[in-house]
Amino acid sequence: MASAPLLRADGVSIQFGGLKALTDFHLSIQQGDLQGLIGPNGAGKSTAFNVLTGVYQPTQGDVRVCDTKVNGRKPHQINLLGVARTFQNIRLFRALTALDNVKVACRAQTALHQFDTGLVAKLKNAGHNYADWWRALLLTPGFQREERRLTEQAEHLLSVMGLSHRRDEEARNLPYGEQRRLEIARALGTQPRVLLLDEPAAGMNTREKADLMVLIRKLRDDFKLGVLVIEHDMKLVMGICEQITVLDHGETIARGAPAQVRSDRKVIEAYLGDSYLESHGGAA
Amino acid sequence: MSEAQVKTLGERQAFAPLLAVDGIKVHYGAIQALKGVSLTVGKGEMVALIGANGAGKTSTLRAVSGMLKASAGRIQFSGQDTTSLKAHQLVPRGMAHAPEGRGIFPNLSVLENLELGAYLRRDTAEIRADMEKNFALFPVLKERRGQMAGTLSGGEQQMLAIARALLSRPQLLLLDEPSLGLAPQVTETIFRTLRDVNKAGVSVLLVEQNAHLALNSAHYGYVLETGEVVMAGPGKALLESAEVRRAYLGE
Amino acid sequence: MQTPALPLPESRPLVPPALRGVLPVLLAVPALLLFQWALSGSEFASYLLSVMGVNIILAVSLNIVNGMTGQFSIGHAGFMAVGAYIAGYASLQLKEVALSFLPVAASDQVLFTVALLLGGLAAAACGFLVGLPSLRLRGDYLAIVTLGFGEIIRVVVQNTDAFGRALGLSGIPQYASPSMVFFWVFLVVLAARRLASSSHGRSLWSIREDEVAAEAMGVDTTGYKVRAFVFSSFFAGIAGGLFAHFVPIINPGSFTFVRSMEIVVMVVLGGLGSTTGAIIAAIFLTLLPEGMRSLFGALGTEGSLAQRVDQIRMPIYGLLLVVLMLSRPQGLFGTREIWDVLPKWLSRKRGSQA
Amino acid sequence: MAQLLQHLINGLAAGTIYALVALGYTMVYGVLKLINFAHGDVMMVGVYMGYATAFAMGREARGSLLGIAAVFAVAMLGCALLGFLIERFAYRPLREKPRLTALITAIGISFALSYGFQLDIGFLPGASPRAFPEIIEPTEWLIIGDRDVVVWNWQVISFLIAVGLMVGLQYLVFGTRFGQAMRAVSWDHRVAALMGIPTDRVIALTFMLSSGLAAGAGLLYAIKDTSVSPLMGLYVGLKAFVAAVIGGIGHVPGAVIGALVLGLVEEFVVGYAASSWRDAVAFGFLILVLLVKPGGLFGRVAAEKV
Amino acid sequence: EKKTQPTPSGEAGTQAAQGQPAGTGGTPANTETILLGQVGALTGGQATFGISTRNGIELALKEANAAGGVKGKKLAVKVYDNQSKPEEAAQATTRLITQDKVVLILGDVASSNSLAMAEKAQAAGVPMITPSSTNTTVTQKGDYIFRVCFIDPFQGFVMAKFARDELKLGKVAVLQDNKSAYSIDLSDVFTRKFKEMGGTVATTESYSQGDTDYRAQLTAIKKTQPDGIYVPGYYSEVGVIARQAREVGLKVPLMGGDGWDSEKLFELGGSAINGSYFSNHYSPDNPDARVQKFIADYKAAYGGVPDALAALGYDAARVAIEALQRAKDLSGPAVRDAIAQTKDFPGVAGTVTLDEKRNAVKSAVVLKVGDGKTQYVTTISP
Ligand SMILES: Nc1ncnc2c1ncn2[C@@H]1O[C@H](COP(=O)(O)OP(=O)(O)OP(=O)(O)O)[C@@H](O)[C@H]1O
Ligand SMILES: Nc1ncnc2c1ncn2[C@@H]1O[C@H](COP(=O)(O)OP(=O)(O)OP(=O)(O)O)[C@@H](O)[C@H]1O
Ligand SMILES: [Mg+2]
Ligand SMILES: [Mg+2]
Repeated sequence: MASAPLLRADGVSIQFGGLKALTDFHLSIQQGDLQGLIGPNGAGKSTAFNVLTGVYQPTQGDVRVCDTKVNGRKPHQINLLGVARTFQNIRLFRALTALDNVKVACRAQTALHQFDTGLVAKLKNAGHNYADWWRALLLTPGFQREERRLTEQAEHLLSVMGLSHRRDEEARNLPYGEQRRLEIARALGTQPRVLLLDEPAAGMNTREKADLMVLIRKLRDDFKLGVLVIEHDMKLVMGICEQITVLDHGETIARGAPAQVRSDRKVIEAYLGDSYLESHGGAA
Repeated sequence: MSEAQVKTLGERQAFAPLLAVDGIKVHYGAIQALKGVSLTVGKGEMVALIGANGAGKTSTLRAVSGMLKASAGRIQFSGQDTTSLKAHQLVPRGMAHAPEGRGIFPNLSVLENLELGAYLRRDTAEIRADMEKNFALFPVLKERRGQMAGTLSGGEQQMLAIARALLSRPQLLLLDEPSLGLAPQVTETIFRTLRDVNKAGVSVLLVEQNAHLALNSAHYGYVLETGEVVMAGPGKALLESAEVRRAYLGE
Repeated sequence: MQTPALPLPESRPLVPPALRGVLPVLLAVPALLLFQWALSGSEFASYLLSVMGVNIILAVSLNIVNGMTGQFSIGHAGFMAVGAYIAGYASLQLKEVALSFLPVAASDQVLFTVALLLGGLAAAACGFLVGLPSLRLRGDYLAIVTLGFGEIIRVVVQNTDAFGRALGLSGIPQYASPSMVFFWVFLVVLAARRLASSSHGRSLWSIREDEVAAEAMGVDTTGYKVRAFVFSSFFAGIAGGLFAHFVPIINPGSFTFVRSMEIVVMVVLGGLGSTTGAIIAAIFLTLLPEGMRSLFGALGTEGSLAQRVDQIRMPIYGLLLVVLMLSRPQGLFGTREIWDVLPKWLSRKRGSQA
Repeated sequence: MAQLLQHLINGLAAGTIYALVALGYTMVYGVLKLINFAHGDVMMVGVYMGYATAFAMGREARGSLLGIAAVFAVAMLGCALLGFLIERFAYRPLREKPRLTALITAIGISFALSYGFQLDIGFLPGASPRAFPEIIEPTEWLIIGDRDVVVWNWQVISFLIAVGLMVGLQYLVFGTRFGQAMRAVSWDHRVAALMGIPTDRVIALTFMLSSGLAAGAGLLYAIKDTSVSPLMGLYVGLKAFVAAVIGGIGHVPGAVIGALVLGLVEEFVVGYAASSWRDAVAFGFLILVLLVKPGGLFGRVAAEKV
Repeated sequence: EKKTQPTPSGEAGTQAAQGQPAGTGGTPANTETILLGQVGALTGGQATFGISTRNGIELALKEANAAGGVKGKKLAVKVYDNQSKPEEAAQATTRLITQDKVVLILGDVASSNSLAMAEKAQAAGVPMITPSSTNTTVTQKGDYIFRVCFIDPFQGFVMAKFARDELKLGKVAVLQDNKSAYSIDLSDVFTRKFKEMGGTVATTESYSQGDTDYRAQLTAIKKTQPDGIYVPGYYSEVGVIARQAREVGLKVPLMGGDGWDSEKLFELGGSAINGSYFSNHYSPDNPDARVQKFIADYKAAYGGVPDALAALGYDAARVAIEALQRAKDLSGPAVRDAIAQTKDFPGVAGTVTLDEKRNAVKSAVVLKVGDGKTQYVTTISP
């Protein structure tokens, strides 16, 4: 099944003022991939995520989702094509319950997958959207069914992430680690084919990190995802990723299997530091 | 509500007292975050505070630095009762707090952020020297001097927050998860810096998820669980205790 | 800590799904007729109730934009004006028309409804226009645009001969009975509640909570914001139309920026996002000035202070707003609804009594 | 030509007053992100304070420098105190609460002041407008032709004061420690406190400054247009607020330039188009500016890093 | 059956409030006093007019009560504020009628508000007299609605005639208050009549009530070099307009209507207003003893010379009181009939005779402003 990759970046560059945050970035994610994106602080990892998800527009290069060019698309449109993400600084809907957080995301899938820019298509889409509100207001049986389905789906995701007991708790009242997991549950709600995780283990202690590693793998398998993880915890990255891309100052300085990357001189210099080699060099 | 039994391991190295927190309680509305936390930090001592998410580490720091009002208990800092003082009154007494979430001013430049760290100081020349020292510590910051702090990468922001706290020349530095989101190399740099700073006489109260790193560097450590101190002891001793290893190091 | 209620297994619903949509309306109509009958003969109560009803519609509809979507509109009186003038003008034009196949009263009500809907749609169209800038504008800047829009509407009306310029439109047939007003109150509340508990409502909430995250989760934030504006201004237009049909004369002075602020006050006082809160705040703030009138009425009519009591109402009203806000900064119910909050209050009360 | 010049001068004079009021809005918005709807009404109260002082002084107040100084001093200090009280009791308790709640108390204060001053009980002035005493004797500063173009002394004075204040404020905000503190507080007052900045004091001072400024602006306004009324704050306040937004709210020179632009736009609409559409054009212009520059002419929409 | 509320037709059935124990509601109208109602702008942009009117009414009632009241009962008035908004006016009127059970209502200055009140009063069959709403449509609302002042078209005509015939002006400019129906009406009629009489109107500019800067309009007017400027606004703005007119170098006379009449005009206008003319209901110069007594009493009670609105309030209240005295009982129809028969009533603001359209047929005076007072110039009759 050598079809087009789910998500692909082709020579993507972006600049902020004079600062080249990302230069000639290439990436390709297939179903079942579990890739890592690492690099020093400010290397452009989160920026890469933002370009891939449409938050920023690349100054050069293309982003494709299943061969559809998505440059110029809004984030929600790219999301509908199957790319979901979490944020480096948790961005939950803080006053909504855990369940509602996930339901918001589930909902998006029932909207029209319309991307034609033609006027007719736009009008049709708008018409559909307004009509959809009517269904909600009139509480049509179809709508009720759909809502029930959403609830079930969201509850299922909560239980997958081990959050069922927090169902009706407001997101802001969850402990940090659970907030991180809720964010992932929410991203899964959009039924993605690619999942981008921005430092999912930040702020977790060693034990929680270990649990998270297991979880990420399981998600990839159960939901048949391609996963891209940004993480500074080398144990996690090296432990689960099959391929790792290393960024420094916006440039890709290395790519390959963990063992390969770990021993790459440039990576050690720019990122890992010699002491890493000393303390972790031996341990696989 | 009875004070929890604190399990104490090992002997504490002797330091002159600097900060003494005695049975403080903190509430957020109906939620009680701290149920009577007591701890001390000596002059020149580095103390680590570890605990699971939501244990109340951040709340403890906030209460100490005057960001939050403790509903009960007493806090003493360099011999004075500071329980009811506000945050800005504690800074001139020598406390600096790099808060959780970094608390940088996103729309001020990096340099302006740093200058604010030295807000209460008048010794321009000294400030400049300290600034240079900081820049040597964190070269990125020098590069990005003019950039809006809000557009820095996460790690850069963390460095900025620490540098800024140092610029007030504190006696006691409160740090909330300084390694959060930092590249391994930078984390090491920061901890090295912290040890240097500490050697130079600044006391440090450190909150960390990375228990290994924290306890390794700290003279003494406390373990917090659901708003209560459950264990205390010298850093190395805690690191070796089975409970800590199981609960926080995942072994 | 409350143990979160587990979802009950889907037992056979009390009401078949097909009926759930319309059932409330079926129940409401006889209730309103009863209400109408009970009111007959008390002019003042009818008038006050109508004013109150209009305020409720305004507050509940504004709450959709300001409370649920987290945008900040302070030009609601502008939409109301559009509805009032368009509906009023339409009614004046249709005054002589009668639908021959209907009895006169019924024909009047049908034409009235047509006029109302015209007003509502015109306001909705304006809402669409005002909502569009939300594509680019955030927070306070969007607020200023809505304010500017409201003021522009006022100036347009003031310079249009067909709308009676400064004198206003009078002679609009007084079709809006309290029961009619409350029928619309009922509709807007039902709509707001159903919206809030639907996935669309959740999408609006998500925009209020975090726009970037909402967008990343596939919520078309611009589209939703525009739709919220359209929806909310439609009902503001309806409120205006109703207003025009029981107030003997409408003139531009009734739709100023101060009016818009009064509606914002109701929404914030009720608790941003809380429909029941908005309702209660609207009721309270409508009754407050009349209540003060009654209170001061006890002073009699003698003496110069008694003569001036009506002037003192407004400064007191202002101070009361301050006091209320200080004592309940989250608004009456925060973002919740009365049924979320009341049981807790009651149980706490009972607890403290015991 | 002469006409054009005269309109230009009128427009600038009107804009100058908007500018002074707008500066107050902008400062408070700058530190608290609060649209202080009571600002115009505080200005009105200041004008009445000046009015009362001028009356108490009788003839003394007219034209003499001492008199003018006394009127301004009383009004500005009085208003600073009023501003302090309002901040202390109506805004500070809500500092940690949602932003809109303070807006509501602002509206409440605005109602209380503007309606309160309409009462004719006790010392309160009553609803009808009063003539403001001519504490600055109006004299022609410049006359061109057969009075084709006239520039008055107070126009020049106000303009200079406005520009001076703008420069001063700009210096205050960007050149002083207090300004540094103000800016820090404006981004995050909790963290500002961690820098040792006494946030409550900074905010209170900002309020006092802004209210004192409002009183000064109001007096110039009253001198220019020779009347005082309880509702004057509502109209001027609204326009000044618009001006501040056009310039980019929170931005000091922006407020002044926005105000001058607004003054000119209004003047030219009335002078060359239809006077009855003035307000519509002013607001239309505002909307246009915002659509092109969403943060106003000089404001920046804060960048949010994701 | 009898209802406690007046029936909407107002024709039959409504016996007097007198003697009729009012339902269950516990009505404040006891048998000791006769309660009148007034609705006026006591706050908001037009407050100053509502308050003048209130003072005039209060004075009339005091006098009547001192003279023994009506039918052996004291008179009292309940005053409600309408915040210068019609919906508030309607609400207050309804309250007066149904809660306070007043026998008669005195209306507002602003015509929009009086119209709103008229609608309610007419429907309830409670007579209403508006002291000073000059818009023609007000009394067209029905047979319960009266007024004691002349109407806008007449006033516009008076000034046009005066400007043409007496001042011999050829070209004038108009500056109107766009927020006020009254001002627009006067401006329209003046423009029409002035043109009919052979003059030209160079330009019509407008402002909004509450403005204080009129230099732009005045500069635009100056360009047209008019012989005079018609400013049919309220004194609260006109005084300032006069000053600024002089400031921009316009020296021609200003003209206006009864909205000018207030002592405050002299204060607000200073010397700039001298030499201007306005049409009015009465002249304080009028040597008539009744007028002078009114002025003296008013000064004693409220300080200051009463303005036209106070005079009209006073007249309206006296017309009402006189009608109540004549009325066979206090029911709506009886009082209405009594008011309708008012003839040659000697008011301070001219003699009031109500025509079949329930308008007062009165002549207007033209006053000239000079040095802190007005001078009588001429009287113009319809
Ligand atoms: N909106 C923006 N405006 C200006 N500069 C930006 C913006 N967003 C990011 N940058 C800059 O781009 C660079 C890359 O930032 P990015 O957030 O991608 O780093 P990162 O690799 O995610 O780092 P970290 O691991 O610390 O999160 C940084 O130097 C940052 O300052
Ligand atoms: N602003 C707040 N409002 C309400 N509850 C809060 C607030 N801040 C913290 N809490 C609650 O107080 C408790 C202690 O929180 P705190 O932030 O001190 O924990 P922590 O140990 O720092 O955890 P973390 O590792 O996640 O930072 C938690 O249950 C948390 O949910
Ligand atoms: Mg990042
Ligand atoms: Mg914490």
